[in-house]
Amino acid sequence: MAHDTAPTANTRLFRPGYEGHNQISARTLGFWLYMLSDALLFTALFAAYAVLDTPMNAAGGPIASQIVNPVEGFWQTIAILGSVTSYSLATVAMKNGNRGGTALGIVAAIALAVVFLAFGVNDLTTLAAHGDGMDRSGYLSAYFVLILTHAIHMGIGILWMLVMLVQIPRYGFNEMVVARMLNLRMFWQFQATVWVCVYVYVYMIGA
Amino acid sequence: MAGSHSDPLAHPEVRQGSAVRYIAGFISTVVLMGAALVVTMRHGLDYQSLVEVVGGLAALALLSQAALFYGLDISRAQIWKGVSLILTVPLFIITVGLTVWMFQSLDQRTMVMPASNAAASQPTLLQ
Amino acid sequence: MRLKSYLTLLPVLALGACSSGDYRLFHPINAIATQEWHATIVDTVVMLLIILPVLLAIAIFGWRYRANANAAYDPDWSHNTVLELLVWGVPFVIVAGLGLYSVKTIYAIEPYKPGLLQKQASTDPQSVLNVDVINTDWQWVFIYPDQHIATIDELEVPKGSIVKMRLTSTSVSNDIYIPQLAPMIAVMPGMRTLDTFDAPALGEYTGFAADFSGAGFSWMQFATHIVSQDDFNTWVHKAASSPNQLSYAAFQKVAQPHVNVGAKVSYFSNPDPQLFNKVVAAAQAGVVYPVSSALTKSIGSNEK
Amino acid sequence: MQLQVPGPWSLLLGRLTLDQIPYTNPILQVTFAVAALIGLVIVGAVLYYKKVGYLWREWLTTVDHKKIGVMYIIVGLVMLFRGFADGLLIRTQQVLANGPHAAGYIGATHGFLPPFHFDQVYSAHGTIMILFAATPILTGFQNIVVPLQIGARDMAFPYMNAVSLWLTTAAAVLVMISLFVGDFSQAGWVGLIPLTELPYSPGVGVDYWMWAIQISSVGTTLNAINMIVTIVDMRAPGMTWFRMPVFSWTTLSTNIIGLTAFPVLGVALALLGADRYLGTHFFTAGMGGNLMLYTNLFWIWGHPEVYFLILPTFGVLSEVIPAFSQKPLFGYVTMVAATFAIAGISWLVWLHHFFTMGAGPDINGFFSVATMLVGIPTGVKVFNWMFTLYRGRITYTVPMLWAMFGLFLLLVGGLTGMMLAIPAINYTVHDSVFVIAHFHCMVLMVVCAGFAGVTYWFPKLFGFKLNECWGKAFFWTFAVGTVTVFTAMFALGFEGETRRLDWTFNTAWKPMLVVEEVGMIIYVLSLALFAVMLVVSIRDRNKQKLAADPWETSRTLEWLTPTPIPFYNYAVTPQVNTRDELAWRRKYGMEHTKPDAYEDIHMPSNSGLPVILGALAGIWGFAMIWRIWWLAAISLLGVVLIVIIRSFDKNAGYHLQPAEIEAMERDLSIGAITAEQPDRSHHIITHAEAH
Repeated sequence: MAHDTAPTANTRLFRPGYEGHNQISARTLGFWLYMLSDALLFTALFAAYAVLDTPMNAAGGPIASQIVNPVEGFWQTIAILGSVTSYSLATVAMKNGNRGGTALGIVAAIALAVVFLAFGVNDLTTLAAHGDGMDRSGYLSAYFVLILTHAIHMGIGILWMLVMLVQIPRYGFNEMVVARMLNLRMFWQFQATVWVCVYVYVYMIGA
Repeated sequence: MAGSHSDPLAHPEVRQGSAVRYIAGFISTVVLMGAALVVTMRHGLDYQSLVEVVGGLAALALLSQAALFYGLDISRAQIWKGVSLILTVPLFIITVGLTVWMFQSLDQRTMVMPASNAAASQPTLLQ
Repeated sequence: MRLKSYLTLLPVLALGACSSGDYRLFHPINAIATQEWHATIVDTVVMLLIILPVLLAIAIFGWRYRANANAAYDPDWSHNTVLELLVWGVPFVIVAGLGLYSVKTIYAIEPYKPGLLQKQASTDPQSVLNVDVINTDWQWVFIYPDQHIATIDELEVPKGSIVKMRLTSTSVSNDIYIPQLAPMIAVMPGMRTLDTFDAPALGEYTGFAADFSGAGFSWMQFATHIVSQDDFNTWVHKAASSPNQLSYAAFQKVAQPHVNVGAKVSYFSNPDPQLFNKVVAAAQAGVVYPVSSALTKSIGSNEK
Repeated sequence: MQLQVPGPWSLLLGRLTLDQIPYTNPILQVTFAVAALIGLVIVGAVLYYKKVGYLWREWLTTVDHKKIGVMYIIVGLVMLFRGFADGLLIRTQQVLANGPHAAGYIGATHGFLPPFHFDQVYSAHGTIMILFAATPILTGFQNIVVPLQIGARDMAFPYMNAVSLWLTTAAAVLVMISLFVGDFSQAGWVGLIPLTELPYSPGVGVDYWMWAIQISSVGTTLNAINMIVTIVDMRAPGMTWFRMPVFSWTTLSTNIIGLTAFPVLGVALALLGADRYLGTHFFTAGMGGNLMLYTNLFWIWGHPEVYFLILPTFGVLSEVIPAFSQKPLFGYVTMVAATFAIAGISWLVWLHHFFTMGAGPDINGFFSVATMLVGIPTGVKVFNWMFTLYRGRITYTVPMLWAMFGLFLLLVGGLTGMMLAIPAINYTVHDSVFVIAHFHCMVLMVVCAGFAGVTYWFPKLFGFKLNECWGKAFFWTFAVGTVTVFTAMFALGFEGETRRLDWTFNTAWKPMLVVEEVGMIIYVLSLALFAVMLVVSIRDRNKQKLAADPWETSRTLEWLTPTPIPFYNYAVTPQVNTRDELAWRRKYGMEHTKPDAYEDIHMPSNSGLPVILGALAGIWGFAMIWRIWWLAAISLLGVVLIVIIRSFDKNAGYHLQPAEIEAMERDLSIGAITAEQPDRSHHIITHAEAH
């Protein structure tokens, strides 16, 4: 025992009334860790995309520069960042205990997210309609799955927001609702972070 | 285990939310991405420089999000998020970096075929 | 305890000694395999320099300080800066040494361009024998592009040559391996790998598939003969007179999933000179050789 | 976009037809009969003793980390037994099917297993042992020990802990179902690509393998989050980072690996799934796929996974060796540093699993040296354990014997691992049984540390020790079996035998194959002794009255709780004053000091939702495997609904009153409560819920 010291009169063996950890902090830390895990998931997808983004892996099908449109991607960037900012502002309203403002921010976030998804879905269906679906080549497989994985995350976020729109009027800002609002804020901001990586790596460097 | 019975809205992570910061996060990311878009659409750079410039702008955008959106700092409420992020970032780099390095070499050695240079396609020992 | 473990080892070791000739890795034939075997010895000896004293110390401490031995007891001793630096330092030195050695040997035996064989290859380029190897489900097809012959499950090379194999597969991945001669290397569809070895001594060696590839995997052996140049010429002549010719169409029949029970050898004359490249290109274009459902059934056996 | 799969498909049952049930296979008939018999006995016993309610209330719906841990270990032991049976089949097939003229039995041309059946057996063996035996057992230990060791009442997220358990269990059940409905993967536990693609594995075997791993890895990821938050957030007052026991440190590092590595496995398998279900071309040889990409992604997870298994067992050794040497662990700080060094380096070495891919000497050189670096911190650990023995007072209890043998296996595994790290040697033994022998030394080191942990912590949980005499008999037969099998296997590696052979063509291998088989028979004997040990120990359970610290030499906080541990762990949260807190309290005669007064404790309520969630995940997996789309849709919807329903659940647990705690502590101290009478604690719960 490197730090062995004899007990004194002041040595305590028990700590009655110890509050332990804070629920909200534990939940946000746990959710943050989940997001790091999710980030590794996207890392693996990016690694796969990097390997499959060669003319050879296009197998005669289109390559990145033929299918991506950085300008359209910029509108998507504005939409998703707008959505993230609206949601974040909703949590500022929550800080002030303003239920109506919170709900308004969430609704705006959902609307902008739908705009973002509409662009993406339109892109993918157009490609598929031209016979360049995800089963066309290794490159297109990587492209579709990367975009779709992000879109599925967005869909889950929208579902989560709808649940919050029910829970806020029902329970008010209790501990659980606040913890969920904070976690959703991280989740939603994370989608913008991933999108920045997708936009730069797929839409710009690929262009 | 009793947990905090205090007002959940008093939690530091609720308090740290700030409209100014979020709007600044929005503007900074849009401006940086806009700059990257302009660089890309001008097509004035070779591939290597494009990767460097656009990648640099993206790194700035990610940093601004870390500070302005996630509000990461070294306060007690945020310290473990920051620590875990710093521990994880090398894994992103290792995973993508080593994979790309490995497959560049592998493609050269196994995929790039001498098929195009006709029948005399036997590799020489000193190739 | 450790003593008892070793006692149980004795019969095993005795058994091993009886049949030591079967320890193929202990009897390398050519320069490549010898280098690999030397690396094994060097690594083992260096590692034992540290592992044996540790084992011994554990045994001594374990015996000396057993509870009822009344040996010195130091209930608080748990830290010693010098020792702790040493326990990092000693493994570091060993790893550094072995790491350097490892990198050096990689270049010596690198299957694409072994440093050990570069001298012979540049002074005597005539001694290089090219062989294209195609792995099918579940046979090995060897094409001798310069001799215009092909074989199934038999690799024959003249003594003194350097054998340069190009490898690919029609269907799934595999590894090729000739224990005393050629290092393992992956064989992959749509890709081309290389494996190089020298053939300094006459003899017959077994080569086989090393990575699982489906129901017929256990039957994927091929005989490897190192013969004199005269015998090799005779053998080439024999194969060249085979009535079977290996066009791409004929090859597609050969490549159908088939368990070659007993590794029966076949010869072909006039293989398509572009056969290897055509196989790679076909795999890249998505050609597959699906396995019949009869070969993926648990019930009953079907390989005969 | 659904891909055409061979064979019939119907809207109602997907690919499932009566032919898919291998009822004509005699081996499976026997297996099914035995499994059905065991199942009937268990169900019958539960019904006969009217334990259905007890089972549901006390176990299936529990959120108590100790019970969850015990259930993890039970799942792991059941799967360990199944995996061992597979291992026995593999060895027996190889010894019977040796040489060109080896006879065939039960319809096989050689040995007694037709190739496709053998291929499933070895694939199942690997998958089960690594993901469904070793992982749950170690997760179980972490669940039981870590909250106790850091002085917490439970995990940070008790409900999510139960979800993790039931997801893992659902996945294990899927693997077991594959025995009797359809077949399992033939393509190895690593999923050899492109063998796992539809043209070469048209059946449902790969799908079973893939979905089972996916579901269990979600459970593992959730558990990793839970563990990390528990350790970061819930340490008792005074437990600074450098007072934390080494097992908790290794749990932290191993779960950091779990958290970050498993998503990569998830992606590898999901992309394979996209190939098989949606017709993409990620890993196909043609159409622009890259099959080595799968191998790459798989091993990015696969190598950290090795340390995910090994690190917690290093933690067990670091608890057991000091406890039975009656000394603190030598070099605590360097031990922690070495743990994190191993975890960090584990991300840099994955290519050594495919040195023979042909990636080039520079890349092979980088990964070779990186792999060797792992040897440095591992060496440090061995030295530290060695110096812990020095000037100790060593008692050779059963846990100590297991720990010492584990140390021996670690040294053998380290020696051979260093060989495999050198490509020049790797080229000769890669994919040979030498590799198998090497990683079995490592995995058996995990198993030995596992048995050390079981015997060490068993009395803490259940209030009685496992029988020492039978425990030693079990240990010695197991150790002798291990040495016999794997010495012979190393020898076979040098003879050039490659792995996964259903027909061992070289007659020269016969002597060693026979030695291996003898070793397997010794293993069977050791398992029988294990069963005897359990039966005898349970029979004699009331003969001993155990104090809080039954070994009397343990050093860490978990031994401060009464034996058996009450469901609330600590009546009053302890204050930690030093590293090895219990040893310190013992030294100054304070280990029996009780708190002056009790106060109410907030406890989470049990919930039936996790087990339903697990069942739905299992059904979803089954539906996806058989392509029963309607069932998959319904069960997925069910999972989403349960998550949402749970978020509306306002049940915030209940409070235990000081008087009840005092009564319970008193009963525990006089031995009135034993592990088999948890009904009393349940009585207190229901009583308390009225408040």
